[in-house]
Amino acid sequence: MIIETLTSPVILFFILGFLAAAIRSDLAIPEAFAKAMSIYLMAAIGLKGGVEVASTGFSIDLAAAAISGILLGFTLPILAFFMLRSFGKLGAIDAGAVSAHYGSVSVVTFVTAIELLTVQGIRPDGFMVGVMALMEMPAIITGLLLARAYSQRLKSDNSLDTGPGTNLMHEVLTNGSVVLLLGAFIIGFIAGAEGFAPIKPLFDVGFKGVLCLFLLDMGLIAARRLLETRKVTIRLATLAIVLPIINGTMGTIVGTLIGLDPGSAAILGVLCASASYIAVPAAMRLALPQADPGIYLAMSLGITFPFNILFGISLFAAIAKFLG
Amino acid sequence: MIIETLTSPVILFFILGFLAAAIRSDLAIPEAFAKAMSIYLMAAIGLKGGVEVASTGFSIDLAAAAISGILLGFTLPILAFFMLRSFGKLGAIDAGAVSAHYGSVSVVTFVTAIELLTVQGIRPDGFMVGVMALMEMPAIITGLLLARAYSQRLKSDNSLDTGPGTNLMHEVLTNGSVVLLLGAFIIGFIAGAEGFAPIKPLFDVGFKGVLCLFLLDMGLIAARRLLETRKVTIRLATLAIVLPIINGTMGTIVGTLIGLDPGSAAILGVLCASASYIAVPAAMRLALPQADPGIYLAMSLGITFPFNILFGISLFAAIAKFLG
Amino acid sequence: MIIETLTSPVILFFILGFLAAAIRSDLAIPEAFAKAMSIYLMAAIGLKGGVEVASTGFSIDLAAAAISGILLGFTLPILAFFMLRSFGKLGAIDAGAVSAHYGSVSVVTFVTAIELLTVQGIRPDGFMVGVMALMEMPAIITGLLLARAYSQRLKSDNSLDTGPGTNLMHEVLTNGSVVLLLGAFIIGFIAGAEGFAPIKPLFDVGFKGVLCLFLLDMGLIAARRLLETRKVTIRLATLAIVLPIINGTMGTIVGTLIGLDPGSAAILGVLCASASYIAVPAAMRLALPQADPGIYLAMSLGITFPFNILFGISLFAAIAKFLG
Amino acid sequence: MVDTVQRKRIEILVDTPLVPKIIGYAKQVDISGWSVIKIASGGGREGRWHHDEITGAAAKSIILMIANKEKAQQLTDALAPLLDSHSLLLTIANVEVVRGDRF
Amino acid sequence: MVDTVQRKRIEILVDTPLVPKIIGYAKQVDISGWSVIKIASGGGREGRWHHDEITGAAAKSIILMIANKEKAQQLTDALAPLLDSHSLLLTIANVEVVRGDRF
Amino acid sequence: MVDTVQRKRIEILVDTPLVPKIIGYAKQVDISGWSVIKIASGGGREGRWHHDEITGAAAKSIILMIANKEKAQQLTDALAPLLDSHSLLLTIANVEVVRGDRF
Ligand SMILES: Nc1ncnc2c1ncn2[C@@H]1O[C@H](COP(=O)(O)O)[C@@H](O)[C@H]1O
Ligand SMILES: Nc1ncnc2c1ncn2[C@@H]1O[C@H](COP(=O)(O)O)[C@@H](O)[C@H]1O
Ligand SMILES: Nc1ncnc2c1ncn2[C@@H]1O[C@H](COP(=O)(O)O)[C@@H](O)[C@H]1O
Ligand code: NA
Ligand code: NA
Ligand code: NA
Repeated sequence: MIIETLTSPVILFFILGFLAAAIRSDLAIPEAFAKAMSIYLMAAIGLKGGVEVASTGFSIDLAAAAISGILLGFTLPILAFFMLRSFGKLGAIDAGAVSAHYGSVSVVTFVTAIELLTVQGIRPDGFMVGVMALMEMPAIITGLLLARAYSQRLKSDNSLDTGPGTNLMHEVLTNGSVVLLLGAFIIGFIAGAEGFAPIKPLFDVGFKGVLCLFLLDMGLIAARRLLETRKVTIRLATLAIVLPIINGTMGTIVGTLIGLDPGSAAILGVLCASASYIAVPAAMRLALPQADPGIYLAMSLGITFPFNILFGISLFAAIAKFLG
Repeated sequence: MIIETLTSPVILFFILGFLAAAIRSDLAIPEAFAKAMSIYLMAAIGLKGGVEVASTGFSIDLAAAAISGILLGFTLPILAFFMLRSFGKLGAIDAGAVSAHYGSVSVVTFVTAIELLTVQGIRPDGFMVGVMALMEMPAIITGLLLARAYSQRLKSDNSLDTGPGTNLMHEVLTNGSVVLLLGAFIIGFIAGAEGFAPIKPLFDVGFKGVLCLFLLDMGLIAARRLLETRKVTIRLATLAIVLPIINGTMGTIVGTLIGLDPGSAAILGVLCASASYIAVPAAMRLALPQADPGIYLAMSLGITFPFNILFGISLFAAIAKFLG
Repeated sequence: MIIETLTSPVILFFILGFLAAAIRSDLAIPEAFAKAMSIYLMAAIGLKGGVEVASTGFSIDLAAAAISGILLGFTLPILAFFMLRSFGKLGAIDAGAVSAHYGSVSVVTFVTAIELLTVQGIRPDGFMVGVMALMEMPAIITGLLLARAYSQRLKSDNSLDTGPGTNLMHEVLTNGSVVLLLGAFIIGFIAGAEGFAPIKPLFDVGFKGVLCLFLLDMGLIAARRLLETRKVTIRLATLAIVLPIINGTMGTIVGTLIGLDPGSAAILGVLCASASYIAVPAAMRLALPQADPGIYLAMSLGITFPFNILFGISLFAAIAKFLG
Repeated sequence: MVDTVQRKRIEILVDTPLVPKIIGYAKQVDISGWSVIKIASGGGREGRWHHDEITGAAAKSIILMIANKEKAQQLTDALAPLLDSHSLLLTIANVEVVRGDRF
Repeated sequence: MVDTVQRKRIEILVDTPLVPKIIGYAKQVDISGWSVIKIASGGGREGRWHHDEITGAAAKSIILMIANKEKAQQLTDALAPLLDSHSLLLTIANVEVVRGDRF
Repeated sequence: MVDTVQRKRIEILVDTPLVPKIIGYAKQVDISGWSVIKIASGGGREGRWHHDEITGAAAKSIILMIANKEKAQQLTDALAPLLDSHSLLLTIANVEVVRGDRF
């Protein structure tokens, strides 16, 4: 599967972006276009997931996957935190921030995985979109609690008091991508296959092509992030590969244990393995401004994201097939 | 029809945007993407209208609708102005500005209505796009003349003199959306069905999906506008619902009287009911800077737009069917 | 063919943009949207070219066209330079800058030509995309060398030393559009027809429609550039039409002589006739800041681009058919 | 060492649709150039607003002009009557301009 | 001739996600308004960055506020503890504001 | 009360393609950081222009730098020969920087 993966246009565009940035080309995707593509992709997967659940109905699998996803979101940062502190030699504040990223999820990794798994013939269940949306936020809470429990500096002042004009819990719960994913999911559910039909062309025809252009941009961003960082040590770089392998394997095993089909178990693994680079960084900037964005962005975006796209997805698919 | 309307994805996306803003989510559509979608939608409806007229030819209906539309544009602000002054308790300047908005049209309301009426089986004539373009501007003139006639303050200085570097009449006649709508209409007319064929896929496949994403943004904007206003009294809010009902009913009746089919009569009603929130606000900022944008934007965008999308269109369709 | 050209929607949108700017309408395409469309168009033609070469294999024609293109890119600026100095009465610096533009290529002119030639039944070979990418840069070098050889002012200081923080050769070779065109070409080649199939819908369905909207923007920009210039004399305006005719005719002849089919020969002519308005202006701003952008942008964008779109393409097609 | 001259940096915060009008006044007093910067969001007594709006009528911009003292004075005199009705915010600061004799 | 008053022009360079927080402090000291300008790119001791990033966490903005001396002082006092932890860059300049009594 | 130091606020208006070049000079004189702001539109002796152009060659930006007096002087000396050929507009103003000892 690795060969198939590495020659699919979606991945080739990611590699093109990565190489373009590596040779310091000035190729750039306008920010508004990138955001437009991500809104399109989230609306599309939300809708499709909702339409699918509307036809299959709610199942015990859905509930099991949702609960497992949330629990994994809350607990995965704990292991990450202690590895980051001991092996990674990070302080409590930075370790808390990084671990929150690894407990949360990356939407683009999810979407790319859906594509690659579908090509492989193990298409995940539609409801996994909802699971992803639920997994975006729990890790933020664990990460903050860990930072606060272990940092002398934060113990003295109140780390969750983010000053006037802001309210972290509110930010977390009303985060734009969560609202859009769940909203589109519910719209798909209400509209059903029939109601979805008239708007389906846009969300069908463009999907894979848009994913290509989006991954082109992600390649550019990931490589630039990696090139410009001065913060990531060899130890941290190692963890940025080891953590997704551990988390992803655990997710895939849990998925298999709770009875998901191989595709859905693999995608649960991918969700656990992926690290957030949109929702969590913004939340951390607000709630843990003392943490260094140079560390968590370089790790999640510069290393873990490319690793998952190029290798992780294939790995968890293989594990899921082996177990399933 | 109300039920059908409220469960169609187009409307559900509007509601999603509205609710997202109401819970103060940070979901946002980049401005450039929103403008791109509105350019796409205008080009698409202009082209389709022109292609349709190319195949049906110019008719007496077209001329009747165009003339009625222009006359309604000039006269509807008069009633609105006096209701805004007496019941709404606005000064002459603000009443003039608001009345100009209600005499003009909203492109998105028009496009949404076309979709909903087509689903209902009463598809309006293609030439109504041209009528809409012609109706954008007349109300601006009436609104300004009313403000000038009744405001002591404006009588002393010359309200239509907008200073060096600007020329209101020129702005009004060369307004971007008018040029794009009429231009695409003419291109569609010249190209005809055959010439349109090669570019049709883009304008066909994406249309309804783009409309969904655009209404998502409109929902966000409408709700934010409503939440942040401090200017709209209960009386003004009432008028923001009563005025579209009156104007829309009058438009539908006129449409029926001049012999339009029910779909076209209903859409003429929708045009009369809808209030501008792009072209007219910009013109008012220039020509009547003393008028308060907080009032006219909150009324047209925050109240009248959602009212028309959710209820108005269905209402005028029902009236048109009843009369036709 | 001129009539067909002038009534095709693609060209009509260009004319609409041109007229809208001429009557000083405020119609505008957001910059990010225009860039998004150009990225889409470049990815699409790169991919399609690569897929085509993957099925036909590399041929002697490809090599001949590539070598001819590069040689033409290096040599065409020489004639242009001396005509600009003698007839155009420009100084060496400005003449060098302008000649670099005319030796390089315009991607949009190329794409529009592909469309028009395909309609005419003489579709150019897929590998011409690669030739275009190779022709973007050579002329920059010739233009700079000419400016340096003939300008007293530049002889005293070192014109190619662009100060700290910049490196012209690097900029030239890693230019974003070159990287994207060649990269997409290679991806198309690797993926082949089968791998391209899943992403084809986006790049097929939207292509001609996007080209329309893009040319609408180009019309606006070209006309505004022409209206706002104060630098273009009658002599320079004449050269902005004569140079593309000479260069395009030479390109078409060379294409025919090296054995290309009429469509490919015509497109080689179009490449020679077209003048850059993205890559070269940016390079000139950096390497020859003393040259006046008002001159080269008005000539290439304001005059040569419209000339080629409206007449040049048809002219070189006619020449190629006559010779072929 | 390069020589500098003292000039005025005029900053006018204005609704975007009114920009051409203000520039019209600036040309009347013969100011040589201007630059416009978009405001992304803001807030004041009238509530907050964001640029991400489909209706450009609520967008705001800053017009920046470098001019000598006399022209700055003429411009403020010309704009004074509009300050309230058009809700402009006009500030003037001293700056050194390097080789800025042309302003 | 129009009369001007002297006020402070406060410019705060800040990570975009922190903008609402800073504005919360500004409201506490009763500053009447603010305007936010996006930074397109920049660089410092931590390396360079561009705005063209999908993750808004690295984006930066300038918050511009006109206020009188007392409020400017109160705001800097309120923000001082955050300067390092939130890596703010806070500058204050003198400006003349035309008819600016309301600030 | 927080202590402030006096620094220079350097503002350079420049064609966007030239931004890296100017920053190269700034690094040579060891200025610690910079921020770039996009200009949306403008006008001068050469006519008006808008940013909405496909050809970025005509786009303009402002580079903003806070630096101490000596570095500001060195930078202006370094840039002086480019002012005309590259048509830069360079202004310098005094600002108070809160805890700005690092500049
Ligand atoms: N006095 C000025 N104040 C502010 N910006 C200016 C000034 N003069 C020129 N500019 C800017 O510099 C650009 C080029 O000016 P010019 O070289 O005079 O055409 C203009 O388009 C403006 O953006
Ligand atoms: N003191 C201030 N400093 C900077 N910008 C301001 C200030 N007051 C108002 N503004 C800007 O002007 C706009 C309108 O202000 P207002 O008329 O007070 O609602 C606000 O949205 C801000 O963008
Ligand atoms: N001296 C300076 N002048 C202007 N902007 C600066 C300066 N130093 C830092 N910045 C801005 O602040 C950001 C972070 O700086 P730093 O924390 O030094 O990496 C940079 O990317 C710049 O946008
Ligand atoms: Na994860
Ligand atoms: Na109306
Ligand atoms: Na050429």
